[in-house]
Amino acid sequence: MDINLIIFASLAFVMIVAALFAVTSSRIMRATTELLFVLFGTAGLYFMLHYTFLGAAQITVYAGGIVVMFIFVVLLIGKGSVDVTQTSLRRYLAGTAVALTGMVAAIYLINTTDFQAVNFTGDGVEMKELGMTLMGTGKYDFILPFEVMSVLLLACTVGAIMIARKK
Amino acid sequence: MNILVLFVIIPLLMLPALWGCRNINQTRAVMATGSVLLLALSVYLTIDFIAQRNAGETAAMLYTASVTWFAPLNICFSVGVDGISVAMLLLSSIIVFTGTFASWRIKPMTKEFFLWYTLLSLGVYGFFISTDLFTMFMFYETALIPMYLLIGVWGSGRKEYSAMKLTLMLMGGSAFLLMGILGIYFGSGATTMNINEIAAMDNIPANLQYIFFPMTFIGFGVLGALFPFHTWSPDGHACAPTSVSMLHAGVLMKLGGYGCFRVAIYLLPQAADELSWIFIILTTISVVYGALSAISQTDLKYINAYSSVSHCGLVLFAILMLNKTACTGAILQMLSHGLMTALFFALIGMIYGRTHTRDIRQLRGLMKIMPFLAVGYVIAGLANLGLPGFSGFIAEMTVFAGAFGIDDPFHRTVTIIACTSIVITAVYILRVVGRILYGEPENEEHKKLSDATWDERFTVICLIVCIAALGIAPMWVSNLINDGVGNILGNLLASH
Amino acid sequence: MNIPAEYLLILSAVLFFIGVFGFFTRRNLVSLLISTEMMLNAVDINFAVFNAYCHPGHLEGYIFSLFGIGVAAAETAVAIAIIINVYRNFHSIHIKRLKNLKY
Amino acid sequence: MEYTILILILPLLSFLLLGLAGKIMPHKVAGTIGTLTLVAVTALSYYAAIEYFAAGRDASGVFAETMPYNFHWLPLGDTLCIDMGILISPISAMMLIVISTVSLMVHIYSLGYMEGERGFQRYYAFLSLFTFSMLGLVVATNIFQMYVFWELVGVSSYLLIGFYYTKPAAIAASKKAFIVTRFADLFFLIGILIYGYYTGTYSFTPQTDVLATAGAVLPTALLLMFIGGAGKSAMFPLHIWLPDAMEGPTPVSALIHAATMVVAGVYLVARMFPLFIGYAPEVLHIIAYVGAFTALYAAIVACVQTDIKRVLAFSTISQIAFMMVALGVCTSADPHEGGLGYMASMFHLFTHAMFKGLLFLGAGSIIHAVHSNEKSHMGGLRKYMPVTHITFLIACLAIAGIPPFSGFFSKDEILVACYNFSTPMGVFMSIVAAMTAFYMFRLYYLIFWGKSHYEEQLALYERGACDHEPHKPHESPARMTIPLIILAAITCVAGFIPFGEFISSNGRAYTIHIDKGVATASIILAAAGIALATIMYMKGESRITAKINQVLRTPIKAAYHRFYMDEVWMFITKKIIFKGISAPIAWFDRHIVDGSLDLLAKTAQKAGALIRPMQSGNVQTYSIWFLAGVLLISAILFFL
Repeated sequence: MDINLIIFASLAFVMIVAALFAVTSSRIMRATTELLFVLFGTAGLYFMLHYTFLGAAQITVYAGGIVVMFIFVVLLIGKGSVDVTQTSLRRYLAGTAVALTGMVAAIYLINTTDFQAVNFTGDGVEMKELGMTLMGTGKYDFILPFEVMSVLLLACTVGAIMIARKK
Repeated sequence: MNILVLFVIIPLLMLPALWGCRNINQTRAVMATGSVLLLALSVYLTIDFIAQRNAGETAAMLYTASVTWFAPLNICFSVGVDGISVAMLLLSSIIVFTGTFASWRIKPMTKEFFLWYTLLSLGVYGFFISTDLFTMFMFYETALIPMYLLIGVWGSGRKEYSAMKLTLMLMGGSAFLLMGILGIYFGSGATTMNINEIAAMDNIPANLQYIFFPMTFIGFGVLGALFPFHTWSPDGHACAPTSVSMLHAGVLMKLGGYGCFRVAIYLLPQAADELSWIFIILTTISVVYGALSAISQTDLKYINAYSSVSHCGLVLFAILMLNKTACTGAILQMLSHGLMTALFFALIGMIYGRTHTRDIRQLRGLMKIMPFLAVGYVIAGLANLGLPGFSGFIAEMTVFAGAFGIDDPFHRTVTIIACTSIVITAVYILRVVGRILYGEPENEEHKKLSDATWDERFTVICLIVCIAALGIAPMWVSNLINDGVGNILGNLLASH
Repeated sequence: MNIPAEYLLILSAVLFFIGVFGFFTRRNLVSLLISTEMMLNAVDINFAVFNAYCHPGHLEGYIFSLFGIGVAAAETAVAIAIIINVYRNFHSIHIKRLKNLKY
Repeated sequence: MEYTILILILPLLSFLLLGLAGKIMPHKVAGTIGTLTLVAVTALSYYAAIEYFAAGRDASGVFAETMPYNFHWLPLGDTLCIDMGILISPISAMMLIVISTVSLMVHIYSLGYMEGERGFQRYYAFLSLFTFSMLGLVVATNIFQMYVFWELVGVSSYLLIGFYYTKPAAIAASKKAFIVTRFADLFFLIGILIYGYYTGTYSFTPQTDVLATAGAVLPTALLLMFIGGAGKSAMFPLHIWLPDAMEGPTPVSALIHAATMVVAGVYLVARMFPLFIGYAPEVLHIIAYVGAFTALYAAIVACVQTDIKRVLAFSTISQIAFMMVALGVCTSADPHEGGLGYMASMFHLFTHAMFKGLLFLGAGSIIHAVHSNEKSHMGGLRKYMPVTHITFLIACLAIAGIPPFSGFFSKDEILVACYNFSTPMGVFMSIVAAMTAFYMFRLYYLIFWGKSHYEEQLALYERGACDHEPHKPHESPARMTIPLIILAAITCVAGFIPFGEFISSNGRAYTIHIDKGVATASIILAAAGIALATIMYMKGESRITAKINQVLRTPIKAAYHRFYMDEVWMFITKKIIFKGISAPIAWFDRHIVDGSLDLLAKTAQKAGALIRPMQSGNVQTYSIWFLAGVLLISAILFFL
């Protein structure tokens, strides 16, 4: 048995279990923590794909930034108000049914579709190549989306401050 | 510059002027100036038109002009008038003019009231001068929308309900109308929206005509109070403020008849000829049914609204006879009904303004309390029941004589049935006159009321003079109309 | 590494639909946001997997994942700002309280 | 004869002046304006008539019709046109004289009768309007002009009947008069439309070649026109409005409802006489039978009425029916061979206008004196009102048909025409004539003879049984008695006018000769009627009268209620038309037609309410539906 498969299986197991807890846990703090496991698992997957920078970004931005924000807001709002009551049974069943059906359909499609995948080479992405692509102006280069991203982030920062600011 | 465009430009200029008014006197000044200008303009137009005709001008439409507006759909702003439109323009400006004075003291929000009022009149004028299907439709809609606000805001009684009902029913009619217009446009090969050009091509296939004639006719017919689409009329009129009732019954309902004639009959002659019998039956019902309903009403405005149903039914009835005399009569009836019903609504509004009731069971002996208004009411009533010397008589006689000119049992029968309405009309008019004007005043409160003020007298006298002028010297207006009617029916008669 | 691409894709699909399920059933704004993040994350995995397995020479999927992470951060920032604001106005972040948009 | 236009214009101007400026005018001025206008109109009418007849006959031996004016008023299609103009023919000249004379008398009389009444100016304005329209009617050049003025006459009658507009009875009567005549006019109008369509003209004399083809429908058209005429002339069963119309001021009754307007129907038939006789003789016979029945019916009812104006009203109906019968019994256009009735009818129209006008004015004078219409308030008035008494007696003798008063001559001609037609008709009409004599003298005795109501009341007052002194009857002022005297004078001499010289059915001169047999019989019958009335009523209501009343209680009661004709009409209008048709239609409109539209609106609203919860604003719900929809569409795409 391939070591990679074992790693993958354990990662997948952890992620799915953590995800399930994240969406069913009645305590918001726990749910946030479970989310953190999912995000770490994802970072692990990126590392397995040799996308080390992506994995690092995942850990710093997601696990480090976003989850902290979650915890921050949960703590800010207070435990009493963060009361995770479950929804009505009807909606619960409807949601489960639709989500399950969707999942089954998606898995079925994934299994029956030929992705024409080439063999996985395991070549990572060199940082230099990544930097050139992000900043390059040629074909298949991403300077414009990159700049747009930066503007978006700026706008979000300003917007978030505006919204959250006390009147 | 084309003189007809002024009919749209003057109201358009009045709108910002009204907007800028700071007090009621400025508003009144703007309205008075504008409506006098329009009246003068239409009088000038009438005289000039007759002069041109006498000088031997034989083109179907005079003062024609056209500006392309949206080329891909061949939409143009094209104007032009024939005798019928000239007569209708004259009618509209008289009603707008007198309506202004009838609502001289309207409250609250005088400025806003007159803004919508002017917009409404803009639509009406635009409709009558247009010769392009699309612009015509656009102006038609422009005239309908202000109605909702005018009734809903300044009305009385169940005004929201009535305004909503009126608007929805007329909009429903417009939906049919739009389909009809598009059908005509594409049926004729989609090369032009100009009515005269479509008529000249005369190439709409018969099967399309059969589909689109009923749509167009019902679309306009709803506004012309065609049975069974007339029920907006009693409620709408009852709740509308005086001058809106006047303008609505006096002019707006005429848009229906005019449109039926100018669009449905003119452009779809073959279907008109084949299918007219269905609508003749409906209009005959309108005529008799409206009059009979009026007998049982107790609200003055309802009586008059049902009377309008009856009289407007006669307009459509005459149009459907598809014969020159009857159609001339139809246009005369439009003029006559417009003036008479405006007078009626003006008087009812004035009486209501004083007594605060329109219930004929509560009014009595008004002749002693407000002699001027009462005499005006009697004159309006006599005109309405077709007394010679007033416009109603010439219109009805022309219609009946024309309708009788068709020699087959069906047309004969419906004509005779329609004729009976003149007796029924007499019944409900005299019933009201006898009940509310004559006798001794019973209500102590009413005895203190005053007679008409100067602006009210002015309104009433203007309308009475117009009605009498039309009734005593009908020749010129009859000739004026005849000229346009001949042209429109030309298509139809040629196909026989 | 010899894990078939389908395994990864199925994992991401499962994560995605768990997120969907959470989105349907949770009644709390923060929980909803958590579910949303989960879905976004699943999508990012897909981008990376397709890039790695189908177009190894290119970087589109990679960069999209990167951008996805950035967008998620921005979105979360705004969402949390809104949540705080809502809390301030309604003293609750329970969605049943937020009825002003209803009808 | 261009000046004839003034005959129409002057009263119209007077109407406009009095109508518009009447309010600011003193009574005297208004009365003077109205009366002076009428003096001018009368002078012009006489002048026109004299000039017309003096011009003599043309080559074919008839008085040529002249048309000083005729212009197009309203075109009805390419060939038809309503013309307005003035047509002078023998009968219209005669009518001009009748109308202007009676109208002038009424104008003068009203100066006294209406003195001090509220709305005096309005009264004169309406009188002028009526005079204008009636004159316009008789000089009409075509049937449509006649219809136009016919309607105007109707409306002026409406306005005058309802003159006392605060009196409920007057309001009801005016409404009734207008609506009943309007109903009849509907048939008139349809008749005109048929006539116009088939003959291609509205003139009285269509082209002969057109008539050859149109002849088949002419009887229908003429019958319908006659129904119109029957409405105005109060023929059974359209007579119901006339008795009620007596609610108007009495001079108005004299002018409109006795002398002029009510004979418009007769005039109409006379106008169309050449067509009647040529193309629809059977319609003429229908007219005769309707007329004969009406004459009898009205005479019976007149015998038992207690209101003196009602008696006169029914007597008018009966007399007009005589004229109709006279026209109806014509069988040829030649007065020597069955066309006599035409001349007789016109003659009777002429004389009747004078003596019936006189009777009404006399009645007005009496009412003016005793302030009541009821016979019980009269009696023994002859010594208080000598002038009224004598003139009234003259009129009674005239209407009863006693020579040498005018009624004798005209009625005699009618009876001769009836005997020429058929003996039963002659006998029937003779009996009606005898009844005329009876009821008129019954009326005469009840008013002027018998116990005086005033004296009885005075006696009561002197004994203290009555707390206010009764009003002493007095003779009317000269403004009222002078017209009486003038009309009485005309009544005395009018019979000797050689009427046939001017008017006859074919236009040629015809010399009236009294048929001795018929004349004797009718005088005897009239004398018998008078004698019966004398026995029964001369000394108040004698024992014989009481006995007769006792025996004939039921028929008298029925006759008093006019054989319940009004109730029948009331049933038709109130119960059937108003309650049975109009009210259900109004209900139907509100609840079914409008209700179905409201239902449509309600359905739309309900449907909206039904699907509104789906737009809950809840993103979770939306997303469930969204995903479910995506899955569904995918499934559809996949499985198809």
